[in-house]
Amino acid sequence: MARELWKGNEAIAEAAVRAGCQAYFGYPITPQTELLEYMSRRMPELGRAFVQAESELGAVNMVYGAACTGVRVMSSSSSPGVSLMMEGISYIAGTEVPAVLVDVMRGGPGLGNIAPAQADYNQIVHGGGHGDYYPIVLAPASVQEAVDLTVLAFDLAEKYRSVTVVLLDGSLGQMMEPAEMPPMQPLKKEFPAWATRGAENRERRMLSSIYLNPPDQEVTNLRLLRRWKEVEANEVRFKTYYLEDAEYVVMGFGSAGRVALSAVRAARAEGIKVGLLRPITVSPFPVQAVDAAVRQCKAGLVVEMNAGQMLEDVLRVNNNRIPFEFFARMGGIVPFPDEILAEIRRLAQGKASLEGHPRDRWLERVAAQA
Amino acid sequence: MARELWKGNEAIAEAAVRAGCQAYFGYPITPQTELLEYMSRRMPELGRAFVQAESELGAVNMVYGAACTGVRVMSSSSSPGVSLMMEGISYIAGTEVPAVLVDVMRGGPGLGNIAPAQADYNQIVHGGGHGDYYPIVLAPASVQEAVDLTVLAFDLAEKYRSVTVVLLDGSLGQMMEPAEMPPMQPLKKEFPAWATRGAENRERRMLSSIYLNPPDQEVTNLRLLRRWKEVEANEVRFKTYYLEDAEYVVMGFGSAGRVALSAVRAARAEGIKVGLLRPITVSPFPVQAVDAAVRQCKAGLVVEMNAGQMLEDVLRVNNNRIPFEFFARMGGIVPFPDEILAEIRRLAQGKASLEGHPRDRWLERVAAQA
Amino acid sequence: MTTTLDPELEQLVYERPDSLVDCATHYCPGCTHGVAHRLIAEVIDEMGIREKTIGVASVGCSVFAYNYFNFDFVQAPHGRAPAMATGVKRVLPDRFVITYQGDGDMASIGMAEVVHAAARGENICVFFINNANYGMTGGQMAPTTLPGQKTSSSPSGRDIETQGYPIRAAELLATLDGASYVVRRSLHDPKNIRLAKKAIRTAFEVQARGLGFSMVEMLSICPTNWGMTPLQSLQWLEEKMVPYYALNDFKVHPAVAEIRI
Amino acid sequence: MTTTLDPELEQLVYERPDSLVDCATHYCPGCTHGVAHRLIAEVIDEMGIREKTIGVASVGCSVFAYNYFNFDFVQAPHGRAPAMATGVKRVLPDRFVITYQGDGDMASIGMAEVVHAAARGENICVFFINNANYGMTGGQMAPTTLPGQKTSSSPSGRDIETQGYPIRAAELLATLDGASYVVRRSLHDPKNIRLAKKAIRTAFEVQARGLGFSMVEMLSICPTNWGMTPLQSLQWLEEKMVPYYALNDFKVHPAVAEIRI
Amino acid sequence: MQTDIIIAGFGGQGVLFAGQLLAYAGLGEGKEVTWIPSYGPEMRGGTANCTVIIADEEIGSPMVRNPQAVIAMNRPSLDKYEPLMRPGGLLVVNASMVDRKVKRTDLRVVEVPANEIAESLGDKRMTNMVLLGSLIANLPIIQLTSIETALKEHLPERHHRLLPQNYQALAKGAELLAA
Amino acid sequence: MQTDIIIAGFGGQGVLFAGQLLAYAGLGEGKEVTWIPSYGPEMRGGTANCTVIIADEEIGSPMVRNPQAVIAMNRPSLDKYEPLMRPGGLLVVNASMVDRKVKRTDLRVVEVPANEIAESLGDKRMTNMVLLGSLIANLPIIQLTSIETALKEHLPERHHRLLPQNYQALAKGAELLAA
Amino acid sequence: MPPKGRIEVNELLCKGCELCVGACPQKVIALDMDRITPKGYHPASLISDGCTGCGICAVVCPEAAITVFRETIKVRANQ
Amino acid sequence: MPPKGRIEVNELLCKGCELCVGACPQKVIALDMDRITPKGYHPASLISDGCTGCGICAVVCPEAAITVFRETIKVRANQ
Ligand SMILES: Cc1ncc(C[n+]2csc(CCOP(=O)(O)OP(=O)(O)O)c2C)c(N)n1
Ligand SMILES: Cc1ncc(C[n+]2csc(CCOP(=O)(O)OP(=O)(O)O)c2C)c(N)n1
Ligand code: SF4
Ligand code: SF4
Ligand code: SF4
Ligand code: SF4
Ligand code: SF4
Ligand code: SF4
Ligand SMILES: [Mg+2]
Ligand SMILES: [Mg+2]
Repeated sequence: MARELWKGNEAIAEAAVRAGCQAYFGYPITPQTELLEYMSRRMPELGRAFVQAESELGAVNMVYGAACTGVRVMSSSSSPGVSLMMEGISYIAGTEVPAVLVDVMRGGPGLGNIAPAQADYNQIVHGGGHGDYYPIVLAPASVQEAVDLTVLAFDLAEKYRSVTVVLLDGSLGQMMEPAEMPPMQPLKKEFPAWATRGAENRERRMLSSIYLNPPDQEVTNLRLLRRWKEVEANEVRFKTYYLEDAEYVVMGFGSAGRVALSAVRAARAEGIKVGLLRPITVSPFPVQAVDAAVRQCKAGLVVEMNAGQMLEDVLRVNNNRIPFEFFARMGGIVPFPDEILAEIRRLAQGKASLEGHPRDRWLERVAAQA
Repeated sequence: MARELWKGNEAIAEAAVRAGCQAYFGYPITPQTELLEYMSRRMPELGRAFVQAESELGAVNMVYGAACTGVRVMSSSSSPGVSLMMEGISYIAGTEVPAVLVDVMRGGPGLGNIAPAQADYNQIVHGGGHGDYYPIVLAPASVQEAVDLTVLAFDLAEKYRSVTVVLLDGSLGQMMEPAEMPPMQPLKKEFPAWATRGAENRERRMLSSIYLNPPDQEVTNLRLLRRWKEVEANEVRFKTYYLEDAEYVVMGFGSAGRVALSAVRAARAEGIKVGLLRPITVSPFPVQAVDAAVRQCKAGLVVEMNAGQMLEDVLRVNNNRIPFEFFARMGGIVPFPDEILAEIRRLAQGKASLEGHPRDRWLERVAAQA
Repeated sequence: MTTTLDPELEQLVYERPDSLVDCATHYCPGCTHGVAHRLIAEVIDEMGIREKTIGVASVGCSVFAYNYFNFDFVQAPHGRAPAMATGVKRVLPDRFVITYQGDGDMASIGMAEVVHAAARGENICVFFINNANYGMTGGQMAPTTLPGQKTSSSPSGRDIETQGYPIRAAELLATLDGASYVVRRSLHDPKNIRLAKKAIRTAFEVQARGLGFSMVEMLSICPTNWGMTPLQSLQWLEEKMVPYYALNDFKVHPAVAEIRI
Repeated sequence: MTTTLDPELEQLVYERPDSLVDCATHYCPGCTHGVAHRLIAEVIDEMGIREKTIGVASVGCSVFAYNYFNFDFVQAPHGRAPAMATGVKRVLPDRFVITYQGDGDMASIGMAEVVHAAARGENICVFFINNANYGMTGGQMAPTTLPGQKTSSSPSGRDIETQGYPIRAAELLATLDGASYVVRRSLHDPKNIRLAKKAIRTAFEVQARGLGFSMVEMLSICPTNWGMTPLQSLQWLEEKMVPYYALNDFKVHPAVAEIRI
Repeated sequence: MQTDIIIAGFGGQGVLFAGQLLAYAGLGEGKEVTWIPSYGPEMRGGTANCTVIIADEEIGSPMVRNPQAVIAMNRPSLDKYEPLMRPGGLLVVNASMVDRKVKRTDLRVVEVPANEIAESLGDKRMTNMVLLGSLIANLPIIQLTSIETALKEHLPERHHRLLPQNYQALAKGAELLAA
Repeated sequence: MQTDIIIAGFGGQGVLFAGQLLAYAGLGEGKEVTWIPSYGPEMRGGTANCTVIIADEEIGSPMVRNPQAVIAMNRPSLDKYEPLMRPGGLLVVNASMVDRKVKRTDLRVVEVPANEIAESLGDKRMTNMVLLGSLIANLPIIQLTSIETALKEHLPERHHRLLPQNYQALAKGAELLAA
Repeated sequence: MPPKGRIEVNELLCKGCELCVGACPQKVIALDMDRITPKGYHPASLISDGCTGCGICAVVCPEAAITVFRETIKVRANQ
Repeated sequence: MPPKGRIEVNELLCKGCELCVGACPQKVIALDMDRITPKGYHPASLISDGCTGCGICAVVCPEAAITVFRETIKVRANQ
């Protein structure tokens, strides 16, 4: 396959098609709508299922139903729509059926706006639905990565009978970049032993998330948790840039990490020994990679397009060993590289601190500027 | 007021009535239903608004509407129902109107069961809805505390124009205990300057959570964050037991904390110098109190009825200074004091460890027992 | 006492259907959820489609329907069974997909999902058990609760001024072009039970022919929460519910009318 | 050119209503959302209830309705305006509470909320703008999109086999006892616009008399997403939509019939 | 000082109400009390039980694994709780519904033919009162009169004519002391 | 090496398509490219702009605050981007729609009467091609032929008869070199 | 002469709800107060001759607990 | 003689949609192609005499941009 120019949203849609997605259910919402629109054309063309649901609630439960048949299935939405899926996601997780969800984040809370943001990190990574469950969350930073991670999302969802989320922000959904599409996979013909497809020549099967007897539920909770340990052991992914000899480390996922790369390059051009760690799986979080960076570096900087959500996960690994600073733009604003460069320079000037919380110090800097 | 025997759910309802709750909107779900049923009788009796909504989505948006008029308003639900409220909660937070929500948690994920659990901690505390917002979360451990915190919830919601959640588990909702009801407050007659009650003799008002222009949204995000800093500064609440001379500290909220109290007493009877820290505001989290306990003690134990959600907040404060262990029952099981006592004994025997993650060590112990 | 028949002449007139699992239900004694289950199972047996049927259970007393039906089942979040059924059916168009939902489930929280499944003409059968309250959670008011009916959340009787009017779901769904077969039946006596079974059969035949959405509403009793014996409950159903909820065919696609069963 | 009239005899025949803020809207040129806004504002002016009215905006092109109406407004999550309006009205029963919703908002994601507000007989007015697509998000299929109509999510035209049939929301809501006034009007020419205004007035009068839920559906154009000029759009509306969406009174409470306006 | 009591039986035997009376009585005497039922699906037609704690200080766990006192109103309840009781604990058995002897020897046991006694007093529904009377007599943390007061205050008005019989049932039970 | 270009104008002026052509052409030459529009409500009838980056290595931020090259198709775009440009950058101004001179003296400026040129070639809609031609000629990171190839591949089939005119427009623009 | 029939009640399933008792046109069913099912109910059973094997009891039984037999030549399938 | 009227178009509001143009029974309105509103539209305006002040243009205008006057003795209120 040659590299072609793809819009993020459409690239994800085509990647899903090629990964063998047999059914798509969604509801329009900016900045994700192109994905649904693409599917509305592409899926029927291939004789696969496409339904524009009555709502995100409808969509997530259509996904749930289709997932129970053992096929590959997906939905996509953006922040407020994803909030409406929380109950369904919790059910899917509790029923242990695989499903892929794409969240193209926008500014919030509430109706907010349709500009790019990363403020659903906690919602997606730490469980916006009720009960203990553990979604796999993949955070691409380029269209090619979005394509690759979409395919991976289907694989991981199946392997771990898990909800897998591709988490990106509106700018990545809207931008165009070259990407190479994966080959077209055939649709599944074999289905797992739990799939409810009609009890032909076999015992009937039931798929549910009810365990009315608490000890049964506890066993399930433990099973989910142990499976998650496996995911943590096997599936961590991240990317590092210029980290070999770095004295300072910048961390950020998705677009924030990508923008930080420009800043890191600019800083290197100034002679600052700084590297970048960009988590690709934000869940499972690359704990060991963060730990290694902390051991190596003198100070760190976390960059996000939210009020410091991944920051907390970084700080938990850091355990106050090295000073970390925080920088964010919120509300639909993508930071420019020069803003991050300024923060890197502060690190290099030894201005990072171990006192108090990095977010509080950032807030003070913001206030001082205003 | 004399102390009377109250069932948790009904006590919360009556406390809300006395706090001047003018409108209640809800939907039945076990183990919360008695709260709604109580309101269905009590509110009309007082000429106040009661609506059994068509769903939790309906309920939360009725709350949203009523909240915009500046009156005191409440809803209640349990885990799956609360998941359905996530979009609405994010809107309420983004619009900065006060509302009180009661979540009587049950076993999950999915439909799970109706037995007591604490597995919605992350959902409620760390933002199950999209976007950066910060609910105040109060976690009672007794019926009296549920009463007092319900009244407080209305006050704090108004003071900070915030969503305030009373977070408890099914056992507290179902148990009876003596409680003293607060006096009956009159309904509000004065309304805040933002309330939309009809533009009589004044400029029109609009309440929304849209900030289509990202910089405006960012200003809003910063305002919410700064207001949250105030909440963190002023509203932290917790309770300590036997902590003065303690060498070991147990931490747990709500019922888990309460059960831990029995275990702590039993351990003291055995001569173990152990104390208990029970967060009452789980959000804002009592960071300083945890920090003080960490400075004082040799080791700690976190007890929850989930897979270790508050644990992460404790660990972030601990920063690996002292060894922490974890103990949990899940899926609707409330731990018995003797189980926790056994864990305290382990601490006292110096078996707490700084290696790896407390949850992983707990999982290993669970596996070893099975 | 034991009656014995001439073993030579003895013939089996009625037997528990294969499509029911051989176990006791958790339903309260007399609850007509059991009757509805049996009828669906009988029809599936008669049509020989047990191995091709996938059920979608809802949240309500019938949440455990999947324990009793002897075919594949999934279990939907409260109200969302028609959406889940859509997901199943779109992937497996040659299977029979049914939902089994209570009145709280379908007519309250799940109103949007059922309306849209009907509007899409989703080729599924919805079996709708109207027992005028929320059975499972202890008898709260449902959208179908009659005016003046006392429930645990309408303790002085449903007040239409503040709590509104009952919803007649069949009439409402019948307004949708995508709905091919929408009828109401009752389970309060043998005759009506037989009519209900016929309607269930018709609904399955509609699906077999790809005619789209069908819904069979069945008036049902909830002795436990109504605070009556099962037999009193049947009478209350007949006297109070039937007059309010007309037993009628509200929508019958022309092609359905030709189905002979 | 400038026509001048004898200043002595010059009379004001029509003027922008007070209940509209004096600012340009963000609507596309020709979009009849603006007409619906104006009519509502005129009625509110005429009834002198601007200071007693609270609007609930929805999510759709009219999300910013609150910028244009000169009275108190709140803004609901997509589809939930009737629930939000319920919250407002229950607390302030003597205020006029209205929702303003598009067809995606009310007839798709918000179906449950509007049905239940109607069933409860919630004393609010719902103004429902049916433009046969999702305007704001770029013209996707709505529940009201006509069979065969091309939209960005039905690129080969709405296929009723897989995408279902349009929903006639007025007919559906009219089945509910709690609904007192449910009508459909159109905004495609002066005559119909006048009839729409009359219906809006009647809806407000229904609320004034405490008669319960009212809904005025208005057929509206979306030139931008339909890919036509405004004038072509009016014609398309008249020729394609009106035959499908009958301009009728679907539910008129007897007490409403007596309202003289 | 803290005393924990589990009352267990079938649904319909008045298990929850008996427990509430204990709690009301304890409250009447100025004690700390908790009452917690097992709730949920088991309730439907199945077993019912509740735990009551009466204490002098703030009560920790409202549930106990090893209770000090148990009223076992039927055989499954005896089977479930006998092994869990604390040594020296008080076990009040409804002998009318239990067809076996208590096995443990480290408990104080009272076997009460409670159904018969209640029926002899005119109403089988007072079985729970008989057993409660016996419990109180053998576990003197609460005055019998406090139970009587609680009964008067919390028995629904329409049953008040049955109060004297209920007092009698309590008294009859109270006559039966542990060996 | 990385070059970043912003193309800005009214919606309907072909801003986004011109940017895409640049990106396609860059891709055709084996470069790394990104194209990102400003999206959202501003698009409705308002301004439109996009950022294109062409580089030799993995591209970091797809947005830039201080672009190296700008095509300003109207006055508001000039007002917005002139002050942000990097010193020495290339500024291509659609002189037909801009009624003022460029103020900065540290930029390479080309003033193109693009509307007039396009109209003279038969179609005002080719304004964007004229400007693009000029950009390419003055910023030799991409071959004009690559743009032509991109145009052939991405102009909708039904407009293919307009290809020669478009090539002409590009060429005309390319004649105008910065001072 | 009316046909002669009999029923068998599965006591693992019967919950003594009396719906069959109320529905039997021959009034030949009642709860057996002397028996208790494993679930704790008094099961339904025939109390006298006269069962016609009409199957109405089975039609109303919510537990599908009843099997119906009839002594006859013409056999109807399940109605 | 038909009544004599005139309209004023608020150019801050008018978007040149031509709905008034299409609706005017006297065909006396058209977009003024020589003028451009601050929002960038050609505004509607009277192009000839003959306006009757009937107000129909105002009835269809989505922007409520039109004020209508009439020279008359009997004044009707807003229709
Ligand atoms: C989201 C959510 N809300 C509420 C509940 C609680 N709940 C369980 S069953 C039920 C009502 C069931 O009533 P109905 O559908 O009428 O069924 P029935 O029990 O009467 O057969 C409710 C409200 C839930 N499980 N999930
Ligand atoms: C929960 C949620 N889902 C989806 C959206 C995206 N969205 C915004 S407006 C809209 C459709 C509006 O269409 P309609 O109600 O018909 O109004 P119109 O714009 O046509 O007037 C959608 C789907 C959203 N904001 N929130
Ligand atoms: S509660 Fe009512 S609906 Fe539920 S099983 Fe019992 S009788 Fe049937
Ligand atoms: S997109 Fe359509 S509905 Fe929205 S303002 Fe434009 S014309 Fe009106
Ligand atoms: S109807 Fe069935 S369950 Fe009820 S008593 Fe008769 S046999 Fe038993
Ligand atoms: S088969 Fe007929 S006659 Fe015989 S018991 Fe049943 S209902 Fe009665
Ligand atoms: S209808 Fe109104 S907005 Fe449209 S052209 Fe006429 S005056 Fe302008
Ligand atoms: S008032 Fe009547 S005649 Fe005059 S311009 Fe308007 S529509 Fe035409
Ligand atoms: Mg029901
Ligand atoms: Mg629309």
